[in-house]
Order: sequence, then structure tokens, then C-alpha cells
Amino acid sequence: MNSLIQRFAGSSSGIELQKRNATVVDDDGELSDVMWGSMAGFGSLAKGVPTFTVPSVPDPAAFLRLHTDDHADPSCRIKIQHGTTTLAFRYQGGVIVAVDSRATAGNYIASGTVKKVIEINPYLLGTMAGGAADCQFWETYLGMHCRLHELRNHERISVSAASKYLSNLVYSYKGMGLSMGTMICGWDKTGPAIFYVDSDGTRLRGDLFSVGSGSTFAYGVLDQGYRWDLTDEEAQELGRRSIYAAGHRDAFSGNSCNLYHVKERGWEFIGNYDINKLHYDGPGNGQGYGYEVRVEGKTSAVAA
Amino acid sequence: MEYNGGSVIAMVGKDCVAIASDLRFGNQALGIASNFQRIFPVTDRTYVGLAGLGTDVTTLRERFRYRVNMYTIKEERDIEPQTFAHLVSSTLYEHRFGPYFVEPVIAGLENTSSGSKPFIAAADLIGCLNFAKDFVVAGTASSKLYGLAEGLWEPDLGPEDLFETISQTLLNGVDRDAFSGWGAVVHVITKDRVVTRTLKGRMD
Amino acid sequence: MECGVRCPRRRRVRPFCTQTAMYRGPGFDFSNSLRNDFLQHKGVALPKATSTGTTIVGCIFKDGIILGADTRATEGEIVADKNCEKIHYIAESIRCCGAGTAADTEFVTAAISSNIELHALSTGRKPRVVAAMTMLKQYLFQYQGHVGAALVLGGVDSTGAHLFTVHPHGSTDKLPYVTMGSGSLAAMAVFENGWKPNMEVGRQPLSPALPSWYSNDNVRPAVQREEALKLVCDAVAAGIFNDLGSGSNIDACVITATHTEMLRNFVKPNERVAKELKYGFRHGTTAIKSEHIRSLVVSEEITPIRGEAMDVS
Amino acid sequence: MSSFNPYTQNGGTILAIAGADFSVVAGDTRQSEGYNIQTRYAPKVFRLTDRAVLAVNGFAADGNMFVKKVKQRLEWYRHAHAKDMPLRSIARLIQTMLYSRRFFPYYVYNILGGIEEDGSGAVYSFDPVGSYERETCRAAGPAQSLLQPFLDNQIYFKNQQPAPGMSHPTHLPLQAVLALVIDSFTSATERHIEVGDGLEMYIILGKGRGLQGLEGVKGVQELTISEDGERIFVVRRELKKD
Amino acid sequence: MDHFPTNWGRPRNDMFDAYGTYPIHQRPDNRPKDTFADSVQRTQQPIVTGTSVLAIKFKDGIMMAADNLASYGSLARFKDVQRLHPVGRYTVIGAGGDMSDFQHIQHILEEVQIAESTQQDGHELGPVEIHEYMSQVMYARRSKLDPLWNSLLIGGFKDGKRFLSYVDLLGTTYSASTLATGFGAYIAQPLLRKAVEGHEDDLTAEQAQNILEYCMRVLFYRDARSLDKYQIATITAEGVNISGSLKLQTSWDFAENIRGYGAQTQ
Amino acid sequence: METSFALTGKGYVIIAADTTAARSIVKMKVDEDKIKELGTHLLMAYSGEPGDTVQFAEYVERNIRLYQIRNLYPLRPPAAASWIRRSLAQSLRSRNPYSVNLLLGGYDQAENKPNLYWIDYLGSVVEVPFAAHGYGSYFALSLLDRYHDPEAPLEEGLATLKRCLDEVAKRLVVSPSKYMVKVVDKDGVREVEI
Repeated sequence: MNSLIQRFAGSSSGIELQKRNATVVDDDGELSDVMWGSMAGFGSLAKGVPTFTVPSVPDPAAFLRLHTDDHADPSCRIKIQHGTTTLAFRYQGGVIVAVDSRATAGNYIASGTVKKVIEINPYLLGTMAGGAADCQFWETYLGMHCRLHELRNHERISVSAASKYLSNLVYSYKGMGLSMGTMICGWDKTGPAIFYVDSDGTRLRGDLFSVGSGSTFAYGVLDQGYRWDLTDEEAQELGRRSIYAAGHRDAFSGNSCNLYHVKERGWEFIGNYDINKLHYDGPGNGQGYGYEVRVEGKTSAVAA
Repeated sequence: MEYNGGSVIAMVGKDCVAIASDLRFGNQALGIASNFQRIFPVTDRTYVGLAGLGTDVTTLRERFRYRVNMYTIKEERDIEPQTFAHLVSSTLYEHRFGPYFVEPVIAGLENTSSGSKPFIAAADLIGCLNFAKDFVVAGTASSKLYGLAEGLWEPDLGPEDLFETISQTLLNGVDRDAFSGWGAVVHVITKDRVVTRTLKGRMD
Repeated sequence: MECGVRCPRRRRVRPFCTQTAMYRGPGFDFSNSLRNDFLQHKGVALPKATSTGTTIVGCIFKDGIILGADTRATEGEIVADKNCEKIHYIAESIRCCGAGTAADTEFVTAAISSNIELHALSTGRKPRVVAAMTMLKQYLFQYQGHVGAALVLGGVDSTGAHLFTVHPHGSTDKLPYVTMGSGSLAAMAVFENGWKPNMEVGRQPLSPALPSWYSNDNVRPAVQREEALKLVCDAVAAGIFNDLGSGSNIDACVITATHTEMLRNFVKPNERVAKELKYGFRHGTTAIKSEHIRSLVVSEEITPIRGEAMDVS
Repeated sequence: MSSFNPYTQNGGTILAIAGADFSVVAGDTRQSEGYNIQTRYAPKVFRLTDRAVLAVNGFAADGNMFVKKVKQRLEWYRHAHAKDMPLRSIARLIQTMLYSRRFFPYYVYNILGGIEEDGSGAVYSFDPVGSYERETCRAAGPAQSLLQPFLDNQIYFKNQQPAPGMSHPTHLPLQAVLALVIDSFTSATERHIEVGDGLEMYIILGKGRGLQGLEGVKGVQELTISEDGERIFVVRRELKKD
Repeated sequence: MDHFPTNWGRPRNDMFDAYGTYPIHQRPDNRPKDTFADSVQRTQQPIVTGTSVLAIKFKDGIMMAADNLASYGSLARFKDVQRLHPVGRYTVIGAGGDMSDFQHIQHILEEVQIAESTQQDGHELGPVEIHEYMSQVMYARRSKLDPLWNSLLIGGFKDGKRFLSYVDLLGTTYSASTLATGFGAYIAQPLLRKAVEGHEDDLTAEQAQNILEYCMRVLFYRDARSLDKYQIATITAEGVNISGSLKLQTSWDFAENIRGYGAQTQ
Repeated sequence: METSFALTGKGYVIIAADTTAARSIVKMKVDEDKIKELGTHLLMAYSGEPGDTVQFAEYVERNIRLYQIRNLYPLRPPAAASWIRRSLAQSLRSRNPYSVNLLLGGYDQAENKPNLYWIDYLGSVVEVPFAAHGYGSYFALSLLDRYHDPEAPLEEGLATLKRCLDEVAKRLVVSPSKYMVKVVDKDGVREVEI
């Protein structure tokens, strides 16, 4: 946690990060051996957190705010993709993780096929809400550290430790503009576990979370149908329905639902469901989830 | 525009025109209703579609209806689409310095000496008319619709072909727009009938 | 909080179902502007109005005036209209090109055109260009630039040929060759290089090389008639090909004392090439939920039914 | 706060489509700033290896510099491993390179196209700070909203019901893809002021694949360096210049 | 986390304190500031500026033109600056924008040349290398948010090849057969494109000079920060030749017939 | 925070609104009735800018009453919705616009059909089977998508409403503690306990 130590040894985070990069002339200017190798850009893990280029201005956060997209100022052209509705809950049969697959940049739907569940390792899943790149990068990075943990300690990392590690990582960049709301889900010695971790530094253990702009809609359905003793089928159905509900009502969520089930032997991918198909036909070819489909032919008028 | 969302498109075919819109009424990201009418008949063979702020859609619809009725009473004939386009334009320009947040699209069949002729037009929010020979679009998905229509539109489509082309254009356009969608409605106007179809669009 | 007597927020209780005036006075209606300020404050963005990036030009030649314009109208970076008409009618031998907010140019020229017509009827004389120019500048000045019309006004009247530019704030300029709009610099360069007084014959070649963008084959034979017309086309073409706000075709208008010739789509250097594929869809490609068909009356035939003969006794 | 804005936007649009055993990566060649055309020919699509092509769009200086750095890293990789970096590794490399500038982003939209190690065509698309995914087709740049829905419709057959008893093909043949790319760009040229001048299409063919689909295409130029591997071609077309 | 998607990926605006607390990380910074922190000077706006530079390709090489004026705001301050600068035997660099930054560029190019020649390996820097170097310098400076406030045209002729390219304060580069910086990009470029494009290999030096001359004249007519004294640089197989100061012949007689701006006739 | 819900069922509309009147961080009153009975078969729940709400509701009430006095028959729900919308849209163009969000529920005696209209402060109106205003809508709408039944008898409708209130109580940060619930059906308007 050298970054954390540095942070508090120094002063405000902006100036601190600037200092960290004072010697770096251009971005990845340090020509380490790693660049020759196949470790992509993650750098030597022994060295700690990778370094980032920070603009040499008095307030880098203000700089970033000025140049990245914003509803109030469409002239900012660096559109960073946004992930949207994710949920996870614990029940007697493990953990259900369900997410949508839409990424928007402004009102443009940049992608409808985003994988918002990040498969950290066979026992750990991370979800993605907030800045897509932030989640992808840090959760991949977390995956590498989980593997290191296994190599060092000859046992799998606990969900709690993994989430704490991630939380500490992103907390050291607090105020710089990372935006990440993730749920780290997995199964360890203590059983199934879910941790909510976000870029503010919050880390919560819980049974049921939903994150993203469509989370309120997902909660609306999830809370009403949730019980600890759901069967596997019921639980999966509940996850799907909740994501459908959010995809339907929220403009920034939708396209398709990816469903995962974490069991004792690791996670399992249940399926990808087109939200539109869920609306009209449901997951199989049965009853659609859509309100209009469900109430077709019904009327609230009274026969005179 | 983005507040309530919504998009409209009109296309010319061979002796026919089509006008289509989505059905979403939203409150920014929150979808409220999937039955919001934004295309209104003006006469038998003229339709107007209003993309933009929901309240202004309703207000303008009322104003246009009032003005068209006055015209019909005074002139004792139906208003022609071209005349109606100018009526729309001047109504909007009256509010040059406090515009209605609406972009109208007009589609209809003109009565000419040689029979009926397709007519489409669009206006911006202060009434600058755009008479096109092929297609016009308006609303939050306009840039998507422009790209699609420019690719998919072909000259001299019959009513059924035109229906497929305008439907495909609209559905694929709104699918890439967060603030439009939730179903769609298409009107194909020919000399002897108006075919109105609601489409099975994406509901997310 | 205010102290003392508080003035209640005044609100007239409106009588039931009153309409706003059935017939409204002339001029603009500002009733939405308060609301729109409020909406914008709430973050509802004002949609973009169509504007014409535009290259518009005009020049004097021996017998009169030639005006020229491109035909692109843009909404931000999207082309809203590929072939709009930017040379507006003012009177038979007075025309006006418009750049800026498209609706404003459209309505300003229409209003002045009708005023000029009334003026001509009341004076019984052919209208003068200065009259139109004065009306325009007074109108635009009144609105302090809020009516965003930048105009090139040209025409021939009993005092000769006149060419003006009118800026959105109401200032005017009188020059033998003028340009306006986003492509004005490109067009002006062509004029500065090629324009000569009393142009008709003997103009220096524009450059040692031939023009590369549009070949002369596209130009109808009428162009060669006068070099000035070619110069105007060159100027507009410079805007079309070098300024992203201008594009598509060239419109021109030749005004002489006796005759006005509106050359709509005079040169079309930017026709779209044929598409590689045909895009048709099989009937039934689109899924529909419901269908409603409304049959219309196509023709009516009146068959007088002969009733009983009128009793005239 | 300084008044200097280190970013600008240089227009243009890029597009990539993956087929079963080929990829097509295309971009227009206009570079503009505001209403000014800076040049009519500035490439936006770059050959990285014989099986990877990178298209960049956004701020041209960032884009060119980024491509230079990627090429440099690939060169190093070649020296260290005596082979070209596989496509999916290039994708991850690009992510980390972009993310290293998380707080001072490259204003660049990247699309990487090429052939995977298993011989399939692949397209990876990136946002400016490095989030990425593998797709079949993707448009980026100012005119992306004009192109992408058209591709959704024509490549993915979105919203099209297949004829009874039929199904839509998962991959289109090369010839159809090339025609669609050209039509996409001519359409975008019509309606977007920053698109035009010229079109460059890079075509990457999988190992051992014949030239089906390229016969009859005018002006094909081969850029392949190594033998017996993937082959890479470029085709250029004129676009409208207004 | 902020759940509103359009705020994602960007820092929270800490101008106001949403939670009614002052946690450590966002406590207002009241420490004494480094006295000299503000006195580090960066060019944030140009002071003494030069206007357009034009350049074209022709049959035998590259020709470049720039006037001799350096303005101080609206003041025509120095009327005899040379904005075309030879770099080695093959290259000319022409600069618009801030003149002090340009002098700095001349200085660093000088150093690069010296470094190169001390190698004594018989290799000399050509226009391609100079341009690559300059684009790296300009981009690195913009990345430090400390730009050299110039737009540069780099033209040259080496090993039988013409080279002409552009680089500016943002590090943006591009090449074409005609280039113009500043106001010239709007006024001269249309004329240049029309005259040169497609004829790069036919234009003689005389024709090329003629084209540049009338473009400089048009620029002098329409650019308020320009001068009728200019220089032309020609780079061919023979090497670099920068002319002395040339004077434009201009004519203003059309103005005689103009009366007023509106209704006046006399 | 102000929250209101409404849903239709077989021959009735239920409207529920919270009963809190708040100023700044203080609850001034916890039993305020925010559902106006506009007529024998017409209900309107209002929320929004304090002051505007009551003023506008009373203005609407009087005018609708006036219409009935003049014409001897009341406005039917669709007509009332249209008139209310117009009043709001017009006020929006004045110096002091009413900032009021409304849910208008009525029973149309001519067609034996319940009508529910969602009206916002801009004067947008849509007819919907169920509706909500305030932050509660972000939780309730998806829930109602899932559980609402247009043919449900009143007890079932109330049960569905209860689900909404529970959900809001569970998830909303500052959720209202008490609700006023009113029902309109063929017999007119009445208050129900929940």
C-alpha cells in the first residue's frame, strides 16, 4: 500500500500525484524491462501500483472535469463509456449476479453488448457500474493480485480480502475522478459473500445490492421477490426479472441481461437474455415479462 | 428535446408518403409512458409529427388544429400539405425569441391537376422549412436516422416497400438512442387509404 | 425574507376556458421566453436551429449584378438540407442571399419583399435597392443582432446596379464585390484575385493552371457567356470545397436592367455516386403489433335523384 | 487555470467489420479543424502487423503519437519473442496504454481489427480511457451515430424478421462487407460535414484463405510483409470533397 | 458513488460540499503557497506574432512564402523579421505565431544540428527528420501544457524527394501539396489548392512564384496583420534559397468609386 | 420527500399521497391532505413547490365547479385533464409559473371506466394505467410493471399499493411515514385506510 502511505505522508491528492509523476517526462516514459515482455502495461507487480500521467496543471481533477463528458456541457468530447444496472444477491443456493449490457455516451447507445461481469478468477466475480475502463482495469489488476495471493499463501483469497484490496487501491485515487461501483461476489471458506466497493472508498458486506442508474428499478422488483430460501430457478428468474425491469424503465440500461450463479465450486454462467425477448416472450418461449404483454386483453373498464 | 425524448421521420415513395414516430414519453432517463402520440392527422391525407418537449407537442397540436379549422371554415376546402407547412413555419417563427421546443415533420399527398403528389417537409424549432425530395427526420435520434435513411432509402418505393424501409430506419435508429424507442407507429398514406401500423419495437 | 407588507404574488384567476387572443397582433410572441429560461436553468437544452454555414457572394459586372450561393444547410455538424435555396426574392430585379440562422434569413427577406411590394404599389415606381437595404438594416438594427441574418443584397434599379452586405446588427457595406458566411474568406480570395471593373472581357486567367475541381463539362453553355458568372461560380466553389459549412450545388442569379435570370442549381459538382447495393426489404421483415386501415374517399360521383316534379301550381 | 486547451477535434470517422476469416478496417482521409479542411489525405488506419490494423480517430496529434507508441511496443515484443504479438494481446496492451493516461486522457477512439490466433476475424473497440470489448462491427468518430445503426441493421440484421424457415447468416461474405463499407461512408459523407475526401479500407485475410471477394475490386494493393501468413490489403476510394 | 451516469468517469465537483462534512481529502487547501509557484512562466498566449506562412510543392521542389511582419497585438511592431529559417542544407522551416517561441525553436534546431554533425558519420538531417523531431517537441510541450505557440511549415528537398508538412502548438501534423498557416488557411489555401492540386509535377519555379505572389497579395488585402514585404524560400536539388525582401504591387483604385456604405451616392 | 402513487383497477382508481408538509429540514405537519376532490368522481394528487400546489389545486377545483354550475354536468376526466394541462402550460409562460406535479384520477360515468392521467409541471399529460411522482416513482414503476393488474379488485389493488409504500419505506433515504389514500369508483370518492 505504498500509494496509501505516500498519500498521507504528503498533502492533497492532486499535488501528490503530480509529484509521483514529476520525473516522468511523457506518459509511460519509464522504460522498464517489463515493456519488453508480455506483461502488457501492468508493470512489475512488485513495484506496486502502476503510475499514471497527470496533467501538469494546479488542479488535475478540474482539468479532467473540464475535458470529459458531462450532461451540462455537451461540448466536452471525450466521452467515456458508462456501464449501468447491476445487481447481486445472496440466498441459500449461493449468489446470483445479474447485469445489463448497455453502454451510453451522452444519449448515444455506444454498445449493447458490454460484458459487465468481470470474471476475476473461477471463484470471484466483479460487476461493473460507473466508468467502464476504471472497472475493467482495476478488476483485472485485482485478478492478478488474487493470483499472487494464491501463489504466496497457497490458498484462495477470501472475498473479503479481495474486496478490501480493491477498495484500498481505488481509495488512494479518491477525488481524482475514478468512478466505480462494483460488487465483488464469490464463495470462500465462509460461504457465499458479496461486497459492494466503490470509488468513494465505501466497502459494504451485504446480502443484496444493486448499483447503477437503473438500480432503483431493480430494487423495486428484487425486494418484493427476495427470500433467503429461494430455489435456484426462482433466484435466477428474480435476477432476470429485476434486470429486465431496470432495462425497461431506465433509458441508460437495457439491451441484454447476463446472468451468473456463484456456487461452492465457483461461478457458472447461466445465460445471456435479450431484454426485448424477455419483454415479449420471457426467457423461454412462455409468458413475456412486459406489462403490455402480461395484461393484453385485460381492461379496467366495467361492463355497464 | 432530450427531456421527454422522441423522434419522427417521414419518407417519400412512389405516389405515397410515410410518416413514423416512436412512442416513448420519458422524464429524462425515466420512461413514463409507451403510448405517447406525436403524429396527428391534419386532413385525410396530411399528417404532422411533432418531435420535442411533450407539453409543446400537445400545445402545438391544439394550436395547429385550431388554425387548420379556421382555414377550413374560411376557405371551405381542406388545407394542402404545402400550405400547412407554411402555417407551421409561421406559427413557430412567431415565437422566434421564445420558441416551442418542437421540430415538426409534415407528410401528405398534395392535390395537383395531375393527381396527387407526395409531399414532405420538416422545420426546425423556429420554423425554417426544409422541403426534401427523399426523407426528413427530427428528434433525439435525428443523426442516427439521417445515417440510416441515407443508406436505406431508395427512390420510387411502393407503399409496402416504403413501409418496410421507414420501419427499419426508425427501429434501428431509435435502438441506438437512449431517449427514443418503446415501440413505434407508422402511417403510410396513399391516394385511397391510410395504413397505420404499430411496430413491435424494442422495449428497453 | 422581505420586511413590512409583502406584495402577494399576483396571479389573475383566469376565466374559465379563455383562449389566448384568437387573432394575434403582428410581430413576435415572447410568451415562451420566460419559460424557456426556466427550462434551460433546469438543464433542458435548447435544440439547435438550422443555420446555413454558407458561402454567399455577389459582384457587380458591366450590365448589372450577379449573386451566388451554395445550397447546404447545417444543424451543427449534420447536413440538414442538401439543396436549400439561399437566394431570396425581394423584387423582380432585387434579390438577396442569406447566411446565418436559416429561419431568420427566410422570414426577414420575405417580410422585406412584401414591404417592398407595398412600397412599389403605393409609389407606383419600380422599387430601388437602397430602399430594400434601408428597410433591412433598420429591421435588423431594431433587433440588435438577435435576428441572425447576414445578407448580400443586390439588384438593378433606375439608378444603376447596387450591391450591399447587411450584417446581423444592421450595419451595411457597399462594395463592388462582396462575400458572406463561413466560406466568405475563401470566396473573397477568388474575388480579390479575379475581379476587375466592368468585367465582361479580358480578365486575367485566375491561375496558370486550370481549375481542378469542377470541369467545364458540368457547366451549361450559358456560363461561358459572361466571365463574371464564371467568377461568381469560382468564388462559391472555393467556399464549397474549402469550407465545411458550405457544400452541394451552386445557385446563381444574374440581374440586369431588363432581365433577371435565376439559375437554380447552375452547377452541380457534388452529385452522389450510385450506391454499391440496393437496399430493399422483403415484405414482412418488420414485426408489427397491430394494423389499422382507414379508407379514404377517392372520388365522389353525384347522381341527382330525380324526385317528383315540383309542384308549381 | 490555464487558458490553453490541449485538445482539439480533427473530424473523420472510422469503421471496422469482422467476417468469419477476415476483417475490414476503414477510415476516411479528411483531417479538419472547425470548418477548415486541414488536409484531404491524412491516414487514420495503420498497419501494425500482418494480422492487426489499428484505426484511430479524435485528436490527430494524440492519435498519431499513440500509434507510434503502440508500434514501438510491438517492435520490442518482436525482438523479445521473435514473433508478432497476437491480436488479443495487442488489445489488452492498448487498454493499459490508454488507461495509463486516465487522468490526462488521449482523446482518441481506437478500433483494432485483425485476425485472431484461431483464424477468426475480430474487431476490438476502445473508449478514450481504455475500456474495450470484442465485437463484429463498430463505427467510431463524429459520424458514428450515422454509421452504427446502419451496420446494426445490415450486419446484425437487427429488427429484421427472417423469412419463414430461414435464418440470417452470422457472417457476411467479404464482397458484401466491402460494398456496405463503401455505402456507409458515402452516406455519412452526404450528411456529416466532417466526413469526405477519401476512403481507405484495410482488408486482413486469414491464413490460407483465398482472395474470394477481392477479385474485381479496383485498385487493390497488397501490404503483406511475411510469407505464408495472414495477408493484408488496402483499397482506396474517392469520396465527395465538399 | 454518484449514481447519475453522465457524471461517471469524471471527478465530482467538490466546489460545494455535498455531505456537509470536510473529510481530509477535500479540506480546502490553506497552506502557504510556494511564492515562486506562480512565477514559472509558460506561454499561455502569444505576444509578438507573425501571421500566415504559405508553401506549395512544384516541379523541382518546395516553395514557401511569408511576410516580414511581427505584430504586437494590433501594432505592426517589427517590419523586418525573417520568418523563413533554413535548417541545414535541405530544409526550411517557416513559422507563424509567437516569434520568441520561434527563436527558441531555431535555437534548439541549431543544437540538434550541432549534435548531428559532431557525430561525423556523414549523415545529415533532412526535412523528414526535422519534421519528425519538431512534431515530437511540439507534442511533448503541449503534453506539459506549456506549448510553443507556433504553427510551423517544414519543407525540404533531399535525395530527390520533396517533403512538405505542418506541425502546430498542439502537435497536430499533416501534409498536403499546398499548406498555409493562420489566416492563410482560410484565404490563401483555396487559391493554392485550385492552382496546385494535380499540377505538382508540372508547375515551374516561375509559375510557383507567381502563385505565391498573388496569394500574398490577397493576404495583404484581407489580413489586417500582414505586410506587403515578404520573402520566398525555394528548396530544390540545388539547396535552399531564401530570397531577399520582396515588395508586393498592390492596387486600391476600386475604392475611388465607392461612396459611403449605404444610400449615399456622392 | 414528496411521493405520490396512483393505479387503476377494475372500475376504480386509487390515489395515494404522502401527508408531510416540510420546510427546509423540518416537518411542519404530518397529516396534510394533498389529494383534492375536484368533483364527485374526480381526484387530484398534487405535489411540488409549496404554495403553488394548494393555490393551483384550489384554482382548478373552483373552475371545475364553475363549469358544472354553468353547464349542469361535470367535466369528464379526459376533458378535465386536458383543461388542467392547458392551465399549467399557460401558467408556465407567465412570470410566476405553477410548479406542480399532478396525478389526476377519475371515474368516467359515461363509459364506466376509470381514467388516470400523469401530469407534470411543464404541462405534459399522458394517460397511464399506473403512475407515480417524486423519488418514489423510481422504485414503484418497475414494481407496478411487475405486479399491477388492470382487472384486480379493490383489495388486490390496495395490496399492490401497499407493496409500493413498503418498497419506498425500505429504500428511499427520506421516506414519508404516512400516506393518505383515496379511491374513486362508480360510487364516487372515498378515503380508505391502509
